[in-house]
Amino acid sequence: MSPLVEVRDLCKQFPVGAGATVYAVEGVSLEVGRGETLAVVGESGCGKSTLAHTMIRLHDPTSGQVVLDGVDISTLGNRALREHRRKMQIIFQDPFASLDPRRPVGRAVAEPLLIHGMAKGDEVDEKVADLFVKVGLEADMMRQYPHQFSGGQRQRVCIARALATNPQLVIADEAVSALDVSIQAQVINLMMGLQADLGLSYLFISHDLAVVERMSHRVAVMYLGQIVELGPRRAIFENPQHSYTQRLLDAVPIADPRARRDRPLLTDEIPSPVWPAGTSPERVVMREVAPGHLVADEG
Amino acid sequence: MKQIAARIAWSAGLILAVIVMCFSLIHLAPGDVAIVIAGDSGAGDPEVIAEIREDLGLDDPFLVQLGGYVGDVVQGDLGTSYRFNEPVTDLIVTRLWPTFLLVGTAVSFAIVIGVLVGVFTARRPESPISHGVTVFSLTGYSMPVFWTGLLLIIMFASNVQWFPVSGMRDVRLDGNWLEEWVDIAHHLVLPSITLGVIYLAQYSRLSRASMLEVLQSDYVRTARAKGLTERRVVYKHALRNAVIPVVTVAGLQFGQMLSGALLVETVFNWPGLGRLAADSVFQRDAPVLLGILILSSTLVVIINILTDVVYRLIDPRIRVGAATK
Amino acid sequence: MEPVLSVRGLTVTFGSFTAVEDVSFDIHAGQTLAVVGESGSGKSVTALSIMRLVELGTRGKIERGEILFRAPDGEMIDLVQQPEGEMRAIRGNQISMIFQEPLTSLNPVYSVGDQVAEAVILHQGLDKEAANERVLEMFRLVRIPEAEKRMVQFPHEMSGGMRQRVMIAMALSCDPKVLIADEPTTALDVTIQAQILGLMRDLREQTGAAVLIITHDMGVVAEVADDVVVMNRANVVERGPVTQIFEAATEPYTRALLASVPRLGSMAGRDEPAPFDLVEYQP
Amino acid sequence: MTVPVTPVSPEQGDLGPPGRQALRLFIRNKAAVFGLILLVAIVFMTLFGSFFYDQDPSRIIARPLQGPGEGDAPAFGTDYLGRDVLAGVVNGGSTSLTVALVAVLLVAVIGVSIGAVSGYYGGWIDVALMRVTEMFQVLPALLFAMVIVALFEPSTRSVSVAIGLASWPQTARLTRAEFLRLKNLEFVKAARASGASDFRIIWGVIFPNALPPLIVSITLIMGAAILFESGLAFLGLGDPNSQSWGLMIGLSRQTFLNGWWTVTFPGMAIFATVLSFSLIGDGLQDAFNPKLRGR
Repeated sequence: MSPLVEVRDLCKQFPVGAGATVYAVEGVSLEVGRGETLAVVGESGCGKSTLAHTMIRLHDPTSGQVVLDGVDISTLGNRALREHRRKMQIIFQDPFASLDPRRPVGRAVAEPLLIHGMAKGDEVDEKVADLFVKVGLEADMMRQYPHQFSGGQRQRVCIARALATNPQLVIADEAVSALDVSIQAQVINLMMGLQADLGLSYLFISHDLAVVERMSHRVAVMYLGQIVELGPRRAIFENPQHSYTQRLLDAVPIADPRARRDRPLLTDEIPSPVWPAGTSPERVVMREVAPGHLVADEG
Repeated sequence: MKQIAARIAWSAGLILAVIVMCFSLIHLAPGDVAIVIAGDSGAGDPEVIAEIREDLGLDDPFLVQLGGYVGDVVQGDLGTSYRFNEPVTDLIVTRLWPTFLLVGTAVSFAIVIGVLVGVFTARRPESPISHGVTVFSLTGYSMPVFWTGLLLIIMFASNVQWFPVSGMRDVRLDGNWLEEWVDIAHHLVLPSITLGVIYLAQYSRLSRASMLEVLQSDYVRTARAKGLTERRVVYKHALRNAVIPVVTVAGLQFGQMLSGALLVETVFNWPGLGRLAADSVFQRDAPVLLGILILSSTLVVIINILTDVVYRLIDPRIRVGAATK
Repeated sequence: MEPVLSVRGLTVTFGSFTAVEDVSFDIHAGQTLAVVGESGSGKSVTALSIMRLVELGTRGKIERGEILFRAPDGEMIDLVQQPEGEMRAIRGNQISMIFQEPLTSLNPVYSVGDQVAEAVILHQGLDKEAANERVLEMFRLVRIPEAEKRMVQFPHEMSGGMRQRVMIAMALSCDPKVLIADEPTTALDVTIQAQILGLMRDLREQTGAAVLIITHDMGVVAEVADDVVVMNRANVVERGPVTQIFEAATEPYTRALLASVPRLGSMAGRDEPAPFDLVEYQP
Repeated sequence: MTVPVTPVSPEQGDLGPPGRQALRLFIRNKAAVFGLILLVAIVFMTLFGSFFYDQDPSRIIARPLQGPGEGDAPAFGTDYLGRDVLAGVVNGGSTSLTVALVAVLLVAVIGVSIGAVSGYYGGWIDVALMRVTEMFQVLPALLFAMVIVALFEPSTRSVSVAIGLASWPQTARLTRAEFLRLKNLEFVKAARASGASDFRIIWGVIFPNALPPLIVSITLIMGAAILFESGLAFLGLGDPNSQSWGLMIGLSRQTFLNGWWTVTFPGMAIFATVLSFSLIGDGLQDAFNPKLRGR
């Protein structure tokens, strides 16, 4: 069976002052299989969020393709694109900014149903109520306003909104990063349960390797706009090949006081993805070290 | 440097656009300038009218007139006043500095006192003085400036004669330069208070709000965590950040201030640009009006650029060339 | 051993809201105490109360309790009872603090060198030149590369990691007895976090200062703490040595919290993802 | 598994929709309620005042320049021609209020559409629209309005249009700033990702959230428009055929030193009207933004 999403050589550049360019996403290729979670990890400015936003056309790609269920959506016009949008939905990081403060939360969940003409009249409320129950909220909460909810509950509402159109792909853009750990764990469990029930695919964007390790099937490591390592979760966590992946894993504090490591006193910083006029990043070359485990060559 | 140059080039384009717009507005509006100039004496005589039209080139195609005007303006020639039959440039230049004096005094008074009041009340946000400032700021902003002026005249120039009723200098005075200046300053008090009070109201409120916000900032907490005295925290760490919005607003409001000056000059018979403008409107003296519109727009643009420069001096985050990689 | 700082029965209120209730703990020289809790647990208010900054800039009020600090002459003084003038001599000098957001915690309009020098001039009475020497020394201590060049830069010209190093340099510039770090690495990327945590541990060993670290991250706690205080809803839930908290927590809240912490390596050997095995906790 | 609803902060507890919450805060604000009452009183006086004080403001009724209480003078005295100042005050508001209302409608329509399109689409559309806005912004508003009024003959219509044309840039900039801020918020992105059209996002999602600051600003512009109108009338550029507070003061300019009441009372009427809008605007600001109260 073909993968649900295929991203081919996707590039996204933003101009910044004085002719310089941000190479936010540079030649990224990846696939997300059906019912699979692909995690994209990396540090701030590595382009992981831009990748997600470009994939669902919140930005138009500079070049490259995004093939969703056999259709290249990277160049579709607005009208044609709308039809395909229901197959992919997104959950954002900030539970406070992701709901319209002036409308009851039920409206947020109903909106995609109305846009796509998937329900009308009393049906809308029924479907919204079903979705609320599905994400562990009570149906009558739909009449309340976002400020009456805690961060974890809001994120549940956002998940309900994302599920409203029966999507096949849900992109979670740092969706649990802003939550307290106890809430984070509950939301992750919920997402995994929904995946099992509905056969969803997740593109899970995160900077938190410990969370990624728990919930992903495959992992892509991004650095300065490019993927430097991509493979099954176990291969990435148990046998990392790229020096950046190794550094990232070494840096994660482990919640076990007996596993303390001595840290070298480094002072290196994350380089900037801004390139002055006339310069551009060098493309990495990927090499397969094991079935499905790709690593960028290091010069 | 490059940014400033680009900014100046862009501003020149902006002023050109303003010239074209104002010129078109005045020349395409209903009413015949020639009839106005001919005045009561010659208005009935078609020959006189035709002569005037010929003289002023009013029969040329509109674009030719516009082109000619723009060309003249670039060379510093704003045409000739219909009314005074004098070069507009000369007329304006002689009226410029009284307006500068008035606006400059009013704005300095408003900024300095406004910021001091703002800082003082921000440190005691619940005190009666602080609430008083809120009330003052609302009333100050709501008073029509010409009315304030008249009331001040009634109170301080008529009931008690502390200040002169109008004008910029006493024509009877024949003294040395110092006495001249004292005389001008004496005349300046009421008009500049009238104009300044609106802005004092706004700036004290604005700097109070800005100060309150800055006092909640993380870097003020850091300054306190260092063990600095409150005085140093407020005047060294908070103040410089708090005046940034005040400077921005003051710069942006310069155009408004010219409008206010127009009314104040009318009330106090202050021999500035504003009164020239008001008189020219009634006399339909189009060249003078156009000249004043162009000049005041240019002044606004220049003040905006200067504000930018000051802003950059206060805040290194936008200093030119500061963002070295 | 006598503690450097001993908090006893601290209660802090904001109007009718009690942010910190009856909190007690001790901090010893050369040791790191972590106060851990989720948002709203009162951990940051506790830190600000020790500096007596909770009454300055926020509307908090220390209702009850003592904050005993061992002054350089060996006497224990209660910080709660100190007049503001005395507190100013202690703040940034004997007890100093670093914060979560190094960008907003530095004044944008002054150079970082001047901001560090300010504390040195104030507390050590150095002149401008000597203060700059001291700043340079501190910048090198916190391993800021090209220290001379960095001194004249403004905060926005530096990276997050460098800014936090500046904050640490500022905090340590007067050789404090206690360093309070309020979520010092939360705003930083994980590789930079590792550098800063390593630096802090190194500096603690060099200076012998006591460190109070406030964090929500159990991973950070496990990395740096000797002792742990777990807070929830304004109260201390559990306290003890770090290994005891992680391996033999007795309170249900602590155990529920630990169960929801993702631990790197916990999935080793498993092919499929797995949900968290959560522990029910009823407050 | 069900999660109980826990309010995020005790202050925000049970307050229902944000609109109702703002209303409640507004009603609790004494100054704002005073402003509202003042405004209602002024509007009432303007609409129905002549029923209660039936005097023709343009008729000469007594000796000129008699102060309040002097001889047979009415309550607010007489002006330089012997007309009743009180009658002028009672009847002078309708021009100011009409002009301000029309001007503000114009400002809202032009300013909001230009600002919304500019902020939402960005790019060259934004650049072009903002350049036009800037052009209007560098012209001193009063002077610009005076020229327009003088060119097209003073009338209620030309004065309203002139004030509207001179005042919209501020609203356009505010709307643009709000749209720029809001369009990158996640709930707007979520609407876009759900397939909502641009029209729906601009007017259905962003605009309602940009409304609070716009309402505040429009209220304050209403006050400014009244000041603007009275300034023009004072200079003699109002509608010559209608009674107006500004005109009364303007006409008394030569004689006010002999009769303080001829300028004081009409001025107070202008002041009270503008003040009522300032108080209401201020109260709305606090009600929409409880965190910033008192700033």
